[in-house]
Amino acid sequence: MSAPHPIGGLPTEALPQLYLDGVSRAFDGFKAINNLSLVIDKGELRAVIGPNGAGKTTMMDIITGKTRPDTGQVLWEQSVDLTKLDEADTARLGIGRKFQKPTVFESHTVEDNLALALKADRSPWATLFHRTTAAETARIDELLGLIRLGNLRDWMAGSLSHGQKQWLEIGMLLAQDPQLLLIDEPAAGMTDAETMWTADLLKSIAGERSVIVVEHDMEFVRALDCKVTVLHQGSVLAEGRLETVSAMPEVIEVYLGR
Amino acid sequence: MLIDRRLGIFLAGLFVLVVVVPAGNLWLAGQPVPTYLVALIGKYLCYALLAVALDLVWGFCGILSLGHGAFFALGGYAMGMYLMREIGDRGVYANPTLPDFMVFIGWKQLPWYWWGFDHFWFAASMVLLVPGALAFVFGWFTFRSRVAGVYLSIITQAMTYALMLAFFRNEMGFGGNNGLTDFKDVLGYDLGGGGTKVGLMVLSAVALAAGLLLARAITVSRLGKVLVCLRDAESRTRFLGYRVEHYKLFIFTVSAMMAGVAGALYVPQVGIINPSEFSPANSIEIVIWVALGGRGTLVGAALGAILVALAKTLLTGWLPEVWLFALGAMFVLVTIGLPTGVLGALEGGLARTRRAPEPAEREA
Amino acid sequence: MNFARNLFAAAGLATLLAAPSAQADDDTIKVGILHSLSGTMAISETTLKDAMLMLIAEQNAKGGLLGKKLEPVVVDPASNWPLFAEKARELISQDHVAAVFGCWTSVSRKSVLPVFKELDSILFYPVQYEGQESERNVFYTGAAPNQQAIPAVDYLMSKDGGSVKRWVLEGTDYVYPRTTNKILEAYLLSKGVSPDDIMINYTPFGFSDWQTEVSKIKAFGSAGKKTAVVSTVNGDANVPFYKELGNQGVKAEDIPVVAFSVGEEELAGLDPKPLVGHLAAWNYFESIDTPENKAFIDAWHKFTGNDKRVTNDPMEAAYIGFNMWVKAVEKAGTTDPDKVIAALPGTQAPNLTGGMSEMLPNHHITKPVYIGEIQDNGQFDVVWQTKGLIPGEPWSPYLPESKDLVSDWVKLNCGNYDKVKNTCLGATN
Amino acid sequence: MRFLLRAALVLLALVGGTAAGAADFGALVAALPAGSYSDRAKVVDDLAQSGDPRALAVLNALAADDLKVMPDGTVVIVDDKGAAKAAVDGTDKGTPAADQLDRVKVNNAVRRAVRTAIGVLTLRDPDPAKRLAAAREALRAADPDQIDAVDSALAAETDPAVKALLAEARAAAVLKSDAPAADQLAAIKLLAARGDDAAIAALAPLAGAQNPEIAQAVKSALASIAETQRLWGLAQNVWFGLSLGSVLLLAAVGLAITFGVMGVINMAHGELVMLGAYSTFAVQQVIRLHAPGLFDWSLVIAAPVAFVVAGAVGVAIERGIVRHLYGRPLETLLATWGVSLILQQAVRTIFGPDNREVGNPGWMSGAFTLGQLQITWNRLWILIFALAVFAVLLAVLKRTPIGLQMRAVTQNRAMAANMGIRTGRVDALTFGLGAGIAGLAGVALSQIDNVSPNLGQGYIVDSFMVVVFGGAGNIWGTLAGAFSLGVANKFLEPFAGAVLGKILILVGIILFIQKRPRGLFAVKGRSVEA
Repeated sequence: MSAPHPIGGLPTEALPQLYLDGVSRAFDGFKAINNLSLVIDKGELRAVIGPNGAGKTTMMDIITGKTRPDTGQVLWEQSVDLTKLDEADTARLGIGRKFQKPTVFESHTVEDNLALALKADRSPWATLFHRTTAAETARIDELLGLIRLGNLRDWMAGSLSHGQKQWLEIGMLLAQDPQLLLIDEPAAGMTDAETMWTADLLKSIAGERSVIVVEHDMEFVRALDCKVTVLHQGSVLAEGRLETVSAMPEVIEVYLGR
Repeated sequence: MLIDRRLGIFLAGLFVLVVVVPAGNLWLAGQPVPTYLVALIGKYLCYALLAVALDLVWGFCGILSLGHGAFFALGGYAMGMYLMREIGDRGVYANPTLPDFMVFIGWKQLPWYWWGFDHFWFAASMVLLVPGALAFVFGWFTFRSRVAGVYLSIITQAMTYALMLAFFRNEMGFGGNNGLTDFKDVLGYDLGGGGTKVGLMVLSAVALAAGLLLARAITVSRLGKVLVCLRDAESRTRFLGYRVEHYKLFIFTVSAMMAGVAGALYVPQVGIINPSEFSPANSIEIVIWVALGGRGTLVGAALGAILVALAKTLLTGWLPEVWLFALGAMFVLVTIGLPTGVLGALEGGLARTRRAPEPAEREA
Repeated sequence: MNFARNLFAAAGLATLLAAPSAQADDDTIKVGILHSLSGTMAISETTLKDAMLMLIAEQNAKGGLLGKKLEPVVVDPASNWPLFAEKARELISQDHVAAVFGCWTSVSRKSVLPVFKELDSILFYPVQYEGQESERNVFYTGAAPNQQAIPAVDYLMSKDGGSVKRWVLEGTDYVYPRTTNKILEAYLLSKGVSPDDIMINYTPFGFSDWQTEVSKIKAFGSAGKKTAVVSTVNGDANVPFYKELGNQGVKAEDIPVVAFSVGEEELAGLDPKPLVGHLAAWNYFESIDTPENKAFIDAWHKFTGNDKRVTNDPMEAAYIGFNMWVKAVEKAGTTDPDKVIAALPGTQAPNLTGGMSEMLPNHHITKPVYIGEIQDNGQFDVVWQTKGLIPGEPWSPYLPESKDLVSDWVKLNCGNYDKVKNTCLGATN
Repeated sequence: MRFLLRAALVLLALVGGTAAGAADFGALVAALPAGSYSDRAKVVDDLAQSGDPRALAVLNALAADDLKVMPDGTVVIVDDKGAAKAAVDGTDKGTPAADQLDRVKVNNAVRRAVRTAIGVLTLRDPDPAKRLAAAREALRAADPDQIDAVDSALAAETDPAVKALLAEARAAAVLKSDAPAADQLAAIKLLAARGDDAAIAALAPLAGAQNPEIAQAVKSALASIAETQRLWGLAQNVWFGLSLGSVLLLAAVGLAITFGVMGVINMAHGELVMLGAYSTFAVQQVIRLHAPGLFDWSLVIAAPVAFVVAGAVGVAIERGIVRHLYGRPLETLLATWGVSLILQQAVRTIFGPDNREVGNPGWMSGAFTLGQLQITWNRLWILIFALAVFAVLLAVLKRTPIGLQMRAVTQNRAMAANMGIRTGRVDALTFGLGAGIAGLAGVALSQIDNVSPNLGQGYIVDSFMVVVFGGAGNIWGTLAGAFSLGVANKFLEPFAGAVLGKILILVGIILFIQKRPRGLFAVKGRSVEA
């Protein structure tokens, strides 16, 4: 319906991992996403900020096929039309998502949580007759180390602390071995130390994977030290380094201003 | 592991039953176990298998089916049709092909959907296929369109209610309100004979054991874990790339087949199958067995079924005038007093850490 | 633990249920009462349970039977058909009752039949039914179709009945109405009624919204021919049916409704004023003025401590059946089922309408047939009755499949004997 | 002796009767008790033909079952005080004991004859209402012998409505007579214009008339009537549907609160409805015993009683049981099922297992016609009642502070609690409200259905269907659901039959939920999507 917005600083040589153009979605007349366009490069780390109701969650819903956009196109690696797929498809395609409220499988052990997330055949038959392999165990150990839950592998996930659940969920994301990670407010409810550590973790992930982080916590965003997209009323208000955008009057007006 | 403590104990109990009852009924002097008791136990065991089937979908997958009685009844009808054909020309009208009720409503030849039921193997396969097929078709649409929670429960109820009305209709050719009855024998064995009764009861016990083991095997497999995942956090499971609807469909169909088997074993032991088995109240009672025994524990479900059936048998005989008070009070007290069901209460503290946090919030 | 539970359950069952047989004292004769006291059928069956208790009490007052007291054993099959079979088995093999009085719906009777055959006991069935059945172990003291339906139709076709030309057969969709209507249809056609003057309608159990059905009846009744409705609507659905008839102004003078399952008890739930003149066909009405009936009604009021409690036809059937059983036991000098079954045919017992009913070799009895019109006091006013008593016929001559069948447990020892083939069909017993 | 006397009188009467009304009145009256019902009907006709002024009183007495025979064979009219007066000359016969008197029994045939006779005798009645009734009677009777009487009445008639009806009555009679073809054709025309069941009844027999012209006219007349009736039939179905819908709405709207809004799977809902019905019964009993005059008000009195009774039980259930189960809605199914068993058995023990009579007050009995639409008063009032209840409920939820609190608690319990709302109290009240409304439903249902311990069971499944079909948590959805299911059902019933119709509805619901997994009026937006 509308022409693609000019996007500042897109390195022309890199292939976009994800490409949203003129995407809109309304709920009962309220436009949650309004003519949104966004491009994420392979391996890019991108922070998305914006006030409540700016459409961050809906954007993620659209990318992961949970919500169908009314208009606009969403392309994966310039070929796959994500608007045709549902959550399971996009997940199998290599898009991992972490919810705002950490959701892990509370009645399974930490280990099972990771095991269930591991990249593998997801069909009922496969899972029915599945036997755990040494490779899988090794990968699980590795992840447990990475998210610092090695000593809790047999705990019920339900009994973990909030922060630990955050990490476990990130761990499950990594276990999926996705190309793109969508991460919704990872720092929520973490100590400063944990926050910083999480930021490092994400930066280390970026590079071979693309990462989109939605966050309120400016400290955290600054720590990420990456390109920032400011969403407002369902469309891109500004894009660039945090310093640059946070200097823009309109951004201050809608967001930092308060 | 496949056989945990509670399952082991229960199976042992079943085994004792399988040894003690036939001995006591057929061989021991003075018949300490009366034939009446044999038929009764057999009936209870069928209920138990049905309860296990429901627990599989409700306890582990969060699908509260208020229509499981339908699968039970369909399995029962499939077996009943075989038993009807077994009667042959021994019916009151001595019609070699047509069951009495068809002669009675003036039908001239056997409707196509009765063909083949004179062969046991055919009937036996129908016992699995008919409920399975219904569950598959119903589930295919329902789970794909993401019907969940009470909406799912109520349309399963609508399903069994519609089937009940349909089977009431005499034009359906299933004996209408009277259903199928007056069976003579199964595979040549006289249904009146004590030996046959014992045999059927033992068969029911074996079926229950097999059902429990199968259910247990499913729930401890990774598939079982995925089921718990989608019970507790469905969308998370989707985002991990699991096709939730396929899993639900699988377990729903398996459960329906299990219910069908229970029904098939039930019919020859009670001697009648009729549309009231489809009534929504019956299906609700199944849910109550499971909840009362302990949801999500398989063994608990079986136990619940047996306890309620036992209570009914005793109360209707002891206090025919007021037994409903007792039964009602029992349901109320168990719900409030034993949130983890009878089994949970029995296993005490053990249950609390093992059992899942109540997923009901998410469903409602 | 569960294991313990299990054994307890089994052991518990064994002891609890075997208990009565263990201490079966020999100075009483046990009589089983198998009527639903809860569930959908409790409405009708509870009364019969009370009636049986009264009859047994009276018999004991008279000194019991064979010098022993009668001991009623009441169970509640809870309107659940498989439970009927289970309870029947319990009564016979655990409580060792000498005979069972019970059942109302056809399906409950069908459900217990195999049990009575297998354990060779006696069932007295006190309700009008569709016939097409005659079992060695069952004695049918209610009306067979030829003792209720056919006479009712005859009356309506007569001049006094308004010489009806056009018929609506309205019934609940189950076997009794289906069969009765089949018989009536065949009968009407044989009487030269044209097929398009017959309308047959079925509704589900407990049907409560009769608007469409009743307006259909009115439309059908406005073809310039005298029209009547023959209702085999089942107990529960009758109240809304009659309420709708009353409100839509279907007057008995224009379109009379003759019912086979509406008696004093059902009317007790209704305001009879709009229904005056609608009919019922029974073998007994509370309003029939005979000394026996008066005594029975008084006893009933005294027993229930409620002089509003009405009496009805199935109660009379139970009364006849019980007295026949008593006489047969006295004749046989034992309660041994085989001897009693042999002794019953030919036994006579007074019915409440001044006649003497007899148990026939086909295990049905002779009864008078009365047509009553509803009065504004909720009672029936007899407007027609058969001359003498009609013998019950289980096999209808108007149905092709049963026209050749007869039942005779005395000479032929067969419930379904084919007159043409001269053989006893099937393998009954 | 007495018998002989009677027989003689009968003969006399019958002879006289054939001599159209010339017979001696006394003989006719004396002949009434004798012979078969059809003889009696014949005598009644003759009484009418005799045109004797005293006949009307006798016939009315006969219809009211007040005509009795003294031991000496004299026919007397007994008034409600038991005073007997000779039917012929009104001489006082004192007050004989009831068992001294024989009834002059009537059956339908006699009643019909009496009705017709009274009609003939009241054609010239001063009261236009009576004349209208008489004219309607004449139309129904369509008796050629009445043509003269009707003609004279027509000549004298001033009231247009009565005149029109009389003309049609005459036409109907003419069709039965051997009047010349021209008259008959005119009559056919007149009746075709009337175009209702009565017209069909009069016309149908002539469809096979040997005169082709008449047969043709009748056929086309019948065809045109059929057409008009088909259209009216549609309207009638809509009405039936709305009426059924109103019943469903009443049964379900309480559940829309306890189940839809609070999320309690309240299996005892049906029993709460039943309690309402029994409250109505109890109220009527008291009125019958102590204040019969108030009977027409019984329902108005019963409504609040039923609301309080059911509501109180509801509060008790909530405080005693449901309160312990919030967060475990599925457990409520188990507990409330237990409660429903207990309530059923309790009612069975207290009131007995059989049906209880709940009478229709005068203003809820009978029906009126709107064009050819027949509308029964009780159904109309129930429809109005249902809508009223719904409106009030809506007002309570939307306009009152307690309603606000209810919505607050059901939407976010914790937040509401923080804001100082006593959630426990609100829960109890909400559940009580739902239960009370169920009680009101019971009052209405007692007018059209059994009042028995099973009353509730008949409605529970349908109620859940309605609430879910409409969309749980949205009482507008319940309204829409109830009426759409009702109308759909009534349009299916005529051709599919009651049983199949119901099955189709259920299948329809299942398929519909596939399309809209959250019912007709689903709560949309991100709240649900997330």
